Amino acid sequence: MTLTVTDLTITRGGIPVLEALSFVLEPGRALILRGPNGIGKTTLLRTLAGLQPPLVGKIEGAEDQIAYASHSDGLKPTLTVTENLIFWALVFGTDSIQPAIDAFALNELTDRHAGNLSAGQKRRLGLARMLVTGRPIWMLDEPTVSLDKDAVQMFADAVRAHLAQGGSALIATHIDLGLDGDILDVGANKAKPGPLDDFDGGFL
Amino acid sequence: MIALLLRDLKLAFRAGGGFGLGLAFFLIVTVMVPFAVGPQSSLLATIAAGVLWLGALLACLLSLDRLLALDWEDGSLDLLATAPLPLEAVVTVKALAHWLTTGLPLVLAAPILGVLLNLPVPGFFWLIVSLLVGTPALSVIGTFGAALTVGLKRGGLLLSLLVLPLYVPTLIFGAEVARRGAIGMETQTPLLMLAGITAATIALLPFASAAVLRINLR
Amino acid sequence: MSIAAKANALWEYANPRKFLATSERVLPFFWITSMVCIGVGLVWGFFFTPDDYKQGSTVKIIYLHVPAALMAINCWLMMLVTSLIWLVRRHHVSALAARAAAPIGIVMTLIALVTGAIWGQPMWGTWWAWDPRLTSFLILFLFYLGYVALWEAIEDPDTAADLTSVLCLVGSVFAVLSRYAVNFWNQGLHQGASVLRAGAVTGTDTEEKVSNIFFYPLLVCIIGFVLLFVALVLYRTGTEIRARRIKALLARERVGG
Amino acid sequence: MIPDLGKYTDTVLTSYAASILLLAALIVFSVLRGRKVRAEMEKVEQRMTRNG
Repeated sequence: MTLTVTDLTITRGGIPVLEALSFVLEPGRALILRGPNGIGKTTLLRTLAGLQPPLVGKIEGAEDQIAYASHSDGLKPTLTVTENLIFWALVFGTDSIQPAIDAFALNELTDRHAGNLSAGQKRRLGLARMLVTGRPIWMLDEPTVSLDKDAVQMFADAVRAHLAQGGSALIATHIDLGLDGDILDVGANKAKPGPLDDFDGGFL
Repeated sequence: MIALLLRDLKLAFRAGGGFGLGLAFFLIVTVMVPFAVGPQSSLLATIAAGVLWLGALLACLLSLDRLLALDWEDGSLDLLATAPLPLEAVVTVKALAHWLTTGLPLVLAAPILGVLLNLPVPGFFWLIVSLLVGTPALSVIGTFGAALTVGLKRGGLLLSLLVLPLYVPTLIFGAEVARRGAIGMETQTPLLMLAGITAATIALLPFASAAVLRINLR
Repeated sequence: MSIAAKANALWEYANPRKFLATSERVLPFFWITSMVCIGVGLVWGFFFTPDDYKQGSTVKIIYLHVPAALMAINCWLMMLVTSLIWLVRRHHVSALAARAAAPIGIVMTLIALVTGAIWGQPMWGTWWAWDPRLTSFLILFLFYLGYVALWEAIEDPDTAADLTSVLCLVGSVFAVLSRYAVNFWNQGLHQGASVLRAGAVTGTDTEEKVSNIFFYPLLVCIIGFVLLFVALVLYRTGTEIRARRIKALLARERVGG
Repeated sequence: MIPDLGKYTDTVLTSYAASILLLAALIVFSVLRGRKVRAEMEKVEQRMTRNG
């Protein structure tokens, strides 16, 4: 599935943050999202994931293709690692969780309650969820937060395997994952404010 | 959908899930009533049906703010919204889970508490019937309220303020069935109205809840 | 001008700047005429109408009670319409008008309830009876409170507009349901006690029975209340628009525009 | 000046007083808030046009 974004303007709290954003994400490719804090990377990912509508522009090829991982992992502390993964597998209609457990070295932890995991382990579980969804386009928002060096390597390998299978990934991150992906710096797309006395529906 | 239902039930029964809190609240409220109005059995018999309905309603209300807030806080709602499941189904399942863990136990406990309040014998049957028919509406309406206030920090109190007026018709007809049943009057009309309200809310309100939830997730 | 063009011209007022300019121009007219109408109606009713043969001088309360009650309901209807316009056409002014109207509705409901209670005291021997009409107004009052509270609670203005609009729609359905439920409920409580029904004392029954002596000043008062409502809504919507602009400007300042 | 209201004088006068008071309060509060918001908007607008 190719994700095509044309002339996108996105808003946060009703105010445009990024504008005139266009890019294409083809199968097998990774796109690394760069830009200073607060520029709107999270907003962009949420818009692409369909959680909020764009102000202007078109997003094609995203419908029901995206696995989205936000800052929070959506884990239930009173469920075990396996139960958490099985739940998301059932919701997304896939059957096997074993590859995900293997990829993120969760074998030792399967019967632990998610509430008893360390921050890094939780994050690994949250990322393992991406594999379970079976969706081709991964969208990850700062996926390496609280991961140690080995875990980052694990994650990079998982992404590489996903790309090799014809998937694609859009990753907002500041560290170098060693992926041969294109880099998209959204700093240049910062929305320019309109004139102050143009007092219209946006109240600006 | 079944996976979500099972997960919610499992979460409710696990430690810290809050199952039984509503039931305990129902018990406490009912026990407090005679202290407030006096122990005369004739008076208690008159108000028993209404008190039990009100107690069930408040117990339902109590557990509403956890209904979606927990999934909101840990990000599950974001993920569910991007899942293949339509949000309408998600909120319906959430309401169903709420009813199974809160409404149904209340229905089963109500007759026992009816004894404490000296509910007349013919009233027991009608109390159970009215609660059985009425409490699903309470859960569905409550889900709408929970969806409205899900992102708010002080959502709990606001939730009550928003939901209680919406509960008025259900409370009126539900308590009316139980009260009429207790004194041996015909109950068909209010029961039909109650069933109508429940059916209509179950059919229509999930769309409003899902719409509201989508807005809150933006 | 064709109808379609006219409709388009109407939507132009959805532009905040245009709305502000126009409302500023017409507001003095509404303020003055509403004051004149209410003044004339109340003076006419208070000084120049006879007492009712049954209720004595308390009938004079009708000149406040009925217009307030009418506006309490019409205000909610207006909010329903503007909420729908916001949801369908996304005109911000429409959503803000609904927000501006809600407190007016609260005050109107409060006036209807207070005058009703004060009136009820000598007529029914009690301040408050759980009469269907009074109860419905009490429920309406609660709906208004919830609506305003939701507006106040939500930070993001567009989200607040969306959520309150949906609440207004759902609330309207439940308000109507409550009205029927309450009617049913009170009959169930005390059968045949309909002497106490407010309709027998106020409302349409009186107007038909008790001739035009009371009706014309009442009509003037109603017109006055409608004009006052329009004036208040226009004025308060202007305030909401400016408050919204302040918010947008400050947000932009934070982003560093 | 005030017409003879009979035994209901208090009732009628309280209703009128309460209603007019409520209406007046609504109008006064609306106007006060309106003025405040208008002044604040002008202040913010001026500050922002000065700063760019």
